[in-house]
Amino acid sequence: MGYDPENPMADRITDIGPPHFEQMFPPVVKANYGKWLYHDILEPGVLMHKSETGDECYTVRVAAARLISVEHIREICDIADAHCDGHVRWTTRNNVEFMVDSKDKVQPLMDDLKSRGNKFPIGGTGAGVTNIVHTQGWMHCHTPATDASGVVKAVMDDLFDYFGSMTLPAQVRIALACCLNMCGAVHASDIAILGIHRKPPMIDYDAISSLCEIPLAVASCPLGAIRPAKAENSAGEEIKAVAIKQERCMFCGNCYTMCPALPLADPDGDGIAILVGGKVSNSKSMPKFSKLVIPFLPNTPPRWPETVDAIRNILEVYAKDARKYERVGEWAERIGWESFFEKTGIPFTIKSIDDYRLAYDTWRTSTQFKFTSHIK
Amino acid sequence: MGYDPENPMADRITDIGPPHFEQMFPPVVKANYGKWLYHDILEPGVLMHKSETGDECYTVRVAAARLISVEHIREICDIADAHCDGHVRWTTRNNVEFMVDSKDKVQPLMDDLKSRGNKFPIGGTGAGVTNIVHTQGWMHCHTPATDASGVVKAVMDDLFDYFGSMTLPAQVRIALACCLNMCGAVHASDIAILGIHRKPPMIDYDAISSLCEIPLAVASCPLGAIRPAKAENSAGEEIKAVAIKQERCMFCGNCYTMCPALPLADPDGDGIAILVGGKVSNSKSMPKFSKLVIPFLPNTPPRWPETVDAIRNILEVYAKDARKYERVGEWAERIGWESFFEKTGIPFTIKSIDDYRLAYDTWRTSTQFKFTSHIK
Amino acid sequence: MPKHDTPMMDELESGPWPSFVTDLKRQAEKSPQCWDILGKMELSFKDRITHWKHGGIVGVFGYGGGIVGRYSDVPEQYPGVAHFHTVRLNQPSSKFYTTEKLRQVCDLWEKRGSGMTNMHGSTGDLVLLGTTTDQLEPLFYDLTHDLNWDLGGSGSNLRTPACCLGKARCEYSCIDTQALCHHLTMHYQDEIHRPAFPYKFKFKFSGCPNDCVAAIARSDFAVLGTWKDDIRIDQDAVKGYINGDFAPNAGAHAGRDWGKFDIDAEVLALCPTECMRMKGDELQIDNSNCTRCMHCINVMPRALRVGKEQGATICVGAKAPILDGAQFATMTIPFIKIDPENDFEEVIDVIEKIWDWWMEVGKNRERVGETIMRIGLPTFLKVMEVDIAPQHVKEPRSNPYVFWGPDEVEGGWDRDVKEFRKRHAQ
Amino acid sequence: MPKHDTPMMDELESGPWPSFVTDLKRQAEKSPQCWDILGKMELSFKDRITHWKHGGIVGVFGYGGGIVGRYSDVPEQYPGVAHFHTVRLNQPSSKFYTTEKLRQVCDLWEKRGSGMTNMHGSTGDLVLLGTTTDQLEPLFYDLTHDLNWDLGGSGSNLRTPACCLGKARCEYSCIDTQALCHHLTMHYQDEIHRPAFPYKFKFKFSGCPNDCVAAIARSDFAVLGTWKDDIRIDQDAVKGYINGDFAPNAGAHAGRDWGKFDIDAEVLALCPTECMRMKGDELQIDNSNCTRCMHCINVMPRALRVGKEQGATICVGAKAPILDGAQFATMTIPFIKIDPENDFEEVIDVIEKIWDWWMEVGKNRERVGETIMRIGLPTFLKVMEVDIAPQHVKEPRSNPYVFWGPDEVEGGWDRDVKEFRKRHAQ
Ligand code: SRM
Ligand code: SRM
Ligand code: SRM
Ligand code: SRM
Ligand code: SF4
Ligand code: SF4
Ligand code: SF4
Ligand code: SF4
Ligand code: SF4
Ligand code: SF4
Ligand code: SF4
Ligand code: SF4
Repeated sequence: MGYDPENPMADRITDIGPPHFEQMFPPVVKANYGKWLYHDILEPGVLMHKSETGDECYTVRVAAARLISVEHIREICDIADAHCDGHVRWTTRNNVEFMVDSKDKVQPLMDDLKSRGNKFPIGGTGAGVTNIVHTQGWMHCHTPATDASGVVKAVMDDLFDYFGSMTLPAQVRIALACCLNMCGAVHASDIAILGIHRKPPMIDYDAISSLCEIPLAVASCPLGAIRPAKAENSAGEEIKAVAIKQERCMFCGNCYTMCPALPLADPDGDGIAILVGGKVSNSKSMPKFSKLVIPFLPNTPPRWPETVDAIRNILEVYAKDARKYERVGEWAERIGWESFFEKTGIPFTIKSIDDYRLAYDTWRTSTQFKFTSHIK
Repeated sequence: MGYDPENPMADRITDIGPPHFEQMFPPVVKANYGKWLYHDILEPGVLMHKSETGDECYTVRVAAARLISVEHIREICDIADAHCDGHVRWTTRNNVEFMVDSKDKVQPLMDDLKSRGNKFPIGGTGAGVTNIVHTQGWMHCHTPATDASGVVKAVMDDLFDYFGSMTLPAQVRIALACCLNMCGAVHASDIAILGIHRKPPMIDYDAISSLCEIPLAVASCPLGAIRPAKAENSAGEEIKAVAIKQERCMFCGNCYTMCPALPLADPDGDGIAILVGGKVSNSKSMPKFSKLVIPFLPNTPPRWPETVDAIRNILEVYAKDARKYERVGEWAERIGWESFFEKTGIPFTIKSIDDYRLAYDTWRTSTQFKFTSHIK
Repeated sequence: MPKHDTPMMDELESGPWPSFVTDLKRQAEKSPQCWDILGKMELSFKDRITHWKHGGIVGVFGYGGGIVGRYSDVPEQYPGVAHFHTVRLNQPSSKFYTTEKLRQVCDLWEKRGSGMTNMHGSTGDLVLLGTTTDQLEPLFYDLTHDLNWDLGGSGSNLRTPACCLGKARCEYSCIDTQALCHHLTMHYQDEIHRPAFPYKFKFKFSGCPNDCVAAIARSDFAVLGTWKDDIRIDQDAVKGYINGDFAPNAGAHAGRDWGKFDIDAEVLALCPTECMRMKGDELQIDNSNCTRCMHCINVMPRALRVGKEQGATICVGAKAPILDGAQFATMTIPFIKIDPENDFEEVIDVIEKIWDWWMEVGKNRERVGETIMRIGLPTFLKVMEVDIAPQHVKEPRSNPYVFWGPDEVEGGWDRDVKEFRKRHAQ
Repeated sequence: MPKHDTPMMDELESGPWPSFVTDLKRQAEKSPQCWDILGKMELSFKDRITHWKHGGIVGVFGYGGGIVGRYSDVPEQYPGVAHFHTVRLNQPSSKFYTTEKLRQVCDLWEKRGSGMTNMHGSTGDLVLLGTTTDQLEPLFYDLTHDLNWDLGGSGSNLRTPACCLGKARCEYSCIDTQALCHHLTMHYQDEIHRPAFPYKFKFKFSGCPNDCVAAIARSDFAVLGTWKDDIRIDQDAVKGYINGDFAPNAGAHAGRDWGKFDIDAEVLALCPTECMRMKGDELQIDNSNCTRCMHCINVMPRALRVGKEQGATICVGAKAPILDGAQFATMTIPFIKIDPENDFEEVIDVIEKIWDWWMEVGKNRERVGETIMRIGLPTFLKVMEVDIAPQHVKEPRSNPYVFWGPDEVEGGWDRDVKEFRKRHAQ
């Protein structure tokens, strides 16, 4: 009978949580849960996990746009039904994994996937570039300084060969966040694409009284750039509003999050910053934050060529210069950041010098540095 | 004629600065200024510098208490006159250097020095413990939390063998500062002895009005523990004074520096903290700050046994465990601070966890750590 | 709804990477509002700016989260997406699916929404992208009744927990990531659905220090599997790697000729603690100095295995930079047993200690990591009742500004300044 | 003045280290107030507390520094030290002395003060320890007239500059430390003697990155010698070290058997930039990657010499922890020629840029390092008019909070919200 608007509380069900994961496991996974011994990457995108029972689980990993239709999901289901007796999974980076329990099932599965045009490129394993963790951008969010899906498509079209191969010194994890909220958690990525604003918020006097609590708006600014102030709306009425010390603003957007009457977004003001050298894993070195190396690139839809080129350049210099197993950040620290800028040819700007909290720790308090071309 | 109180401005001379350094140079130094090729440490305390002219300068370095009498200086002059044609120097760490221009003059000089009891111990070079940089303590300062000369004498009596030998993995620089002002600049020493207070300031209501500017006293507190407050003095008069939130105080003493009516010093409250692992030179690793490893040791004149033992213990564990050329801080970082505490047996206390500014950078944001006995 | 002229969108159909545009067009055949999605995206590409209004509080009755409201600022031009709310379905732990369940979701979403999804959101939810307010209650009804599936979190509450695939398909996993993740998700349904916190709070669970779900970077409460005893060594397999029988790092570097495997350069020299050595052709590990960084195991999975005495390290307080700068989670519990038998009691105990404190002292919109920054790690560790250890810090403090209590100091703090002056003339 | 009973002081006469107590007793024969010094020290040892009053503003006419006032809080008990002011004599650069000069100082101080000194104070002065107010002017007269010697600094002024011995007796020195130190001391007599700064300001000069005068840790303005070209290598001497003809590190480790010298382990492996290698028995250095840390030169002084193109790196803002925590000096000028010929013009230019800015924006009792912390390194570097380089930081910022000016952004900052709303309905 379904939902009855007349009587919305009728046999309402709540707090039942997600379906139990075990129902979702393929048989080979259920049977060998916790028994895995080792794995091999047979070729890019193809993993074999060996169990102490002797069983083997073959995984074929394929790329997916994170923004996908139910039609596309149905096609994935068709493939899973045909080859993986009805099981499939998504990775923590938005790739899709098809698993089969014997080697001879791998080729047919791959042939099927390849037969479907560019929908299911195989790869994303090992020392390559896997899928980009990203966010909403113009597709769904209200605070973005750039788009997400479009930029990701442009970048991955360009880096496509690195997705299907394992030729880099180590895995390179790229992430995109469309504003400083960093839903993509780009603060710890080998290469991070970050949407940034560069114009202070406008004040919409006609909306502020109805939409914002002035004290919250004032408190929202980490730099105290916002203070309560009287103003006049279009109707000529004096209203309680705010005033903004523009030169104090660093465009974090937190005020807009708290108060819709303070929009910052702007076609020319907004764009992309590139950060590099972050990592999450505890392997070898401890986790590292990404560091800002390119303060601004313009928003140039549909293909953001400046951003695409900047990333390829960093990736290629890294690929040439870094040692086996060396993550981008480990490489930059070994050669020294001055050499990073030298080798990549990225101009070093004052914007890369920290002047926020904890800034002192990034200053160079030593005579140890290299005489790169930066020093005339 | 000299100074005439009747007429103080008579032929007054000012701003003539110090004597010119060149008048002070021994001939061999003047002749070979800027021409030195290399040096050798012939034995502890004895340096030979070779010049491209072929000249050699032999230096015999001897310890001195930094607090010395003019009688003692005269004796040094006698020695310098007898052996070094009237030249001598002090090092940046309060040792005295006698220089001669030929090898055969070295032995007579050393014999002379040795003939004068314990006044002129030879050493302080290379991979040993040299003189302690220190400050005034109870001998002359108004803010000390411990003494200087007495503690230094006690510690160096105990470490004496390390002054006259070169058996350590690297040079070990010990410094003492009698309060948090750190005139001894102990913030970058292999082993630092620091006088600390542990009782919040008292408020002398009878003195505060005459001695202090309340706003300066209030502003002096980095933790905002001091606020203006009315109070009553012994005479029963209401006066402008301050109130102190004692639990906010971390005993830096800055308020006392600014306002004499706020004394902190106390026989039981005051004592010594030990910091380790700092370095100044840019050799190998960049300069490092000393780290607080023992938060408190009592003031126990005349010989401060707890402090003496603590330092010897650290030094001996370091001597056994560190690699050649490894400074104390480089050693601790290589083995990990948890291992430093394990090996030295120094109990790790919550006091060593930073909760001041920039504290976050010292927290461990990784799963990388060793299972020492600290973890039950 | 009509098609719109979308040259820039169309451009994104070219290229080898799967195209969301092509996919949108495909879905549009069944869900015409997708034409408006495309049209409106084209407008944003043209204007280089978002065309969504700020916020929009919508939801289903009795829940404070799980749905993010969205309204278009050009509703007339693209009526199909005038309302475009997202629905966050709490994904099954580690994102395995049966096609049966997935198809149910597809049918439901084609009926009740735009037919577009995010597989998955950054927090881990299965995100249904775009529907209208009137569809929310019916959708929730069908979801709970027909799919018996529930919403995830949004707002100032516990966010949808997530985990790596762990023991399901990884030999490195030291904990039952899914079991832990699912159990806590069920245990805290109320906290997920009804905001009662100062700000959002996130759980993430990784089976080992490789941290494949980025817990230490992206969760307020990060549980990472680890072990306490020795790395298990199969010396024959070590020889196998040396002889080139097995590809190092499981073949992760096979795409390039890095030369013959060199165990000294590739393993021993890269061990951050230098705690490995070769005695002849036998590999020796000084486990007491190992920090379980995983590198050697990653490079030689056939030869090295994580230890047998398994458990987890708990780190607290990761977050994105707004507002004090990004934080990684800080190591708080060095080692804890993760025990499904007793319903993960120990873990729950830790969580509630954190929440009790944070809910009491945390300011509005202050993540727990920021609260710890503001109030201090020492205080937080005391609240957590953990044994203070050097492991909690990278290094001891370098400033001398230590707090002491009157009880810690002989004679306490009460002093009589007049007495003092008798001995010390002013 | 009578002797006092000083059991604890007496205890400090034992032991192998030179005893300041024995020395005090010796001086007491000529300067009886030394008995009171001993007596009063004994009292402090007994009471475990200082017996000096706070502060005391004394000085010589026309000078705002050079003398630190001290008064006893037990004047009756120890009248000899009721007043006990210190006089800071500006030491000759790098502390070489002729016995003639020293004897003059001795005579002067025996006449005008306690006969006790500090050789030297932490800043570098020759400190005369303890005299009475009435002696100050006569002492100053004799000092300037008979010794033609002047006072050093104290208070909120330029403190007495100090330097390492540099080229006088060290093969590593890349600059004329004494000449620079002396010249600036003379050039800035007024700044040394008459406080006009927000707070104290210190100069220190080291001839090379070994920094034997601790400039980078202890001075607001630290000049450290360095070079720009290549390390000079004497390959025969390299072989000499390898063959054991020369002791590594000039014999600094001779006291212990560290085994045969191993150039790989002791030099190459410890090079922080890994920029050295042996080609056969020839040592090669990739100087472009060298950071001039000095290690290899320190270990093999006969084989390696600093480069020929010499100059200095200037670092700014070191200080002790009061109040924001200790700071090392921050690298500001990567390379600057140090040229006695033109009276060090370039250096003076740098100093005055710093002072002009600091005196304008610095708060009362704010060291320049704290001012830079408060206002930001980028602003400071702009003020210094240096080319911004990655060398200024250890690493780029990790937070995204970048300032932009209206001039840097297309269209500037002036926008009309009403226009905006036309395109974006609220
Ligand atoms: C499937 C997935 C977990 C999941 O639950 O979905 C996964 C699976 C594996 N990871 Fe991972 N990792 C996955 C995300 C991650 C992440 C998270 C992220 O990138 O956002 C990380 C942290 C990244 C970082 O450090 O910034 C991650 C850091 C690692 C590492 C450490 C690499 C390093 O050197 O730092 C290893 C070890 C290795 O690669 O040898 C690893 C190893 C593995 C192994 C080999 C584990 C195993 O034995 O099966 C798995 C296959 C590796 C491969 O793909 O080549 N996995 N792995 C995730 C696949 C994402 C994708 O589609 O590409
Ligand atoms: C005489 C003096 C300079 C002066 O103008 O007075 C001096 C003289 C020399 N120093 Fe120094 N240093 C002197 C204080 C310092 C200081 C400052 C301090 O300790 O407060 C430092 C920085 C300490 C630190 O890093 O914390 C210092 C760090 C060095 C280093 C770096 C050592 C390291 O590995 O970090 C070297 C290189 C070496 O020792 O091979 C060095 C090397 C030298 C050489 C070998 C230079 C040379 O070729 O002559 C000189 C003899 C070394 C020796 O004594 O073994 N000197 N040296 C100072 C003697 C102090 C004393 O009486 O003990
Ligand atoms: C949908 C999602 C991005 C995506 O496309 O995947 C998302 C979308 C939004 N995030 Fe987020 N966040 C999402 C994962 C994250 C993550 C990543 C994670 O959870 O691992 C982070 C960084 C980690 C963290 O929590 O710090 C993240 C950090 C933020 C922040 C900054 C919070 C902070 O303390 O720094 C905000 C700002 C806020 O809360 O007001 C925010 C706010 C928002 C809002 C609600 C916008 C706002 O200003 O209120 C976005 C709604 C967009 C929309 O219209 O749908 N989002 N957000 C992710 C949730 C999907 C899911 O449930 O699976
Ligand atoms: C005499 C001397 C200690 C010694 O025994 O050698 C000294 C003694 C005092 N210092 Fe100092 N400082 C002395 C070198 C230092 C140094 C070391 C250096 O200059 O290399 C430092 C650390 C480096 C620095 O400047 O940061 C130092 C950092 C301080 C501070 C903290 C300043 C800061 O910004 O952190 C104070 C507190 C203040 O200025 O009020 C201070 C204050 C003082 C006062 C004036 C006490 C006070 O509260 O006003 C002391 C007077 C003691 C007395 O009665 O004689 N003294 N002071 C040193 C000067 C002798 C000389 O001229 O050669
Ligand atoms: S990163 Fe910013 S713009 Fe992008 S989804 Fe998150 S909150 Fe929205
Ligand atoms: S954008 Fe950020 S910095 Fe600028 S006013 Fe708003 S809150 Fe303040
Ligand atoms: S460290 Fe403190 S007590 Fe010691 S001399 Fe300096 S200011 Fe005085
Ligand atoms: S000692 Fe320091 S912290 Fe305590 S009240 Fe005085 S200024 Fe404040
Ligand atoms: S985190 Fe560890 S256990 Fe989990 S998938 Fe990654 S490697 Fe395997
Ligand atoms: S896990 Fe890491 S630390 Fe431990 S032995 Fe292996 S490489 Fe070394
Ligand atoms: S700093 Fe350099 S030049 Fe000066 S004495 Fe030390 S080693 Fe020699
Ligand atoms: S000076 Fe330092 S960095 Fe340069 S080559 Fe020598 S050891 Fe390496």
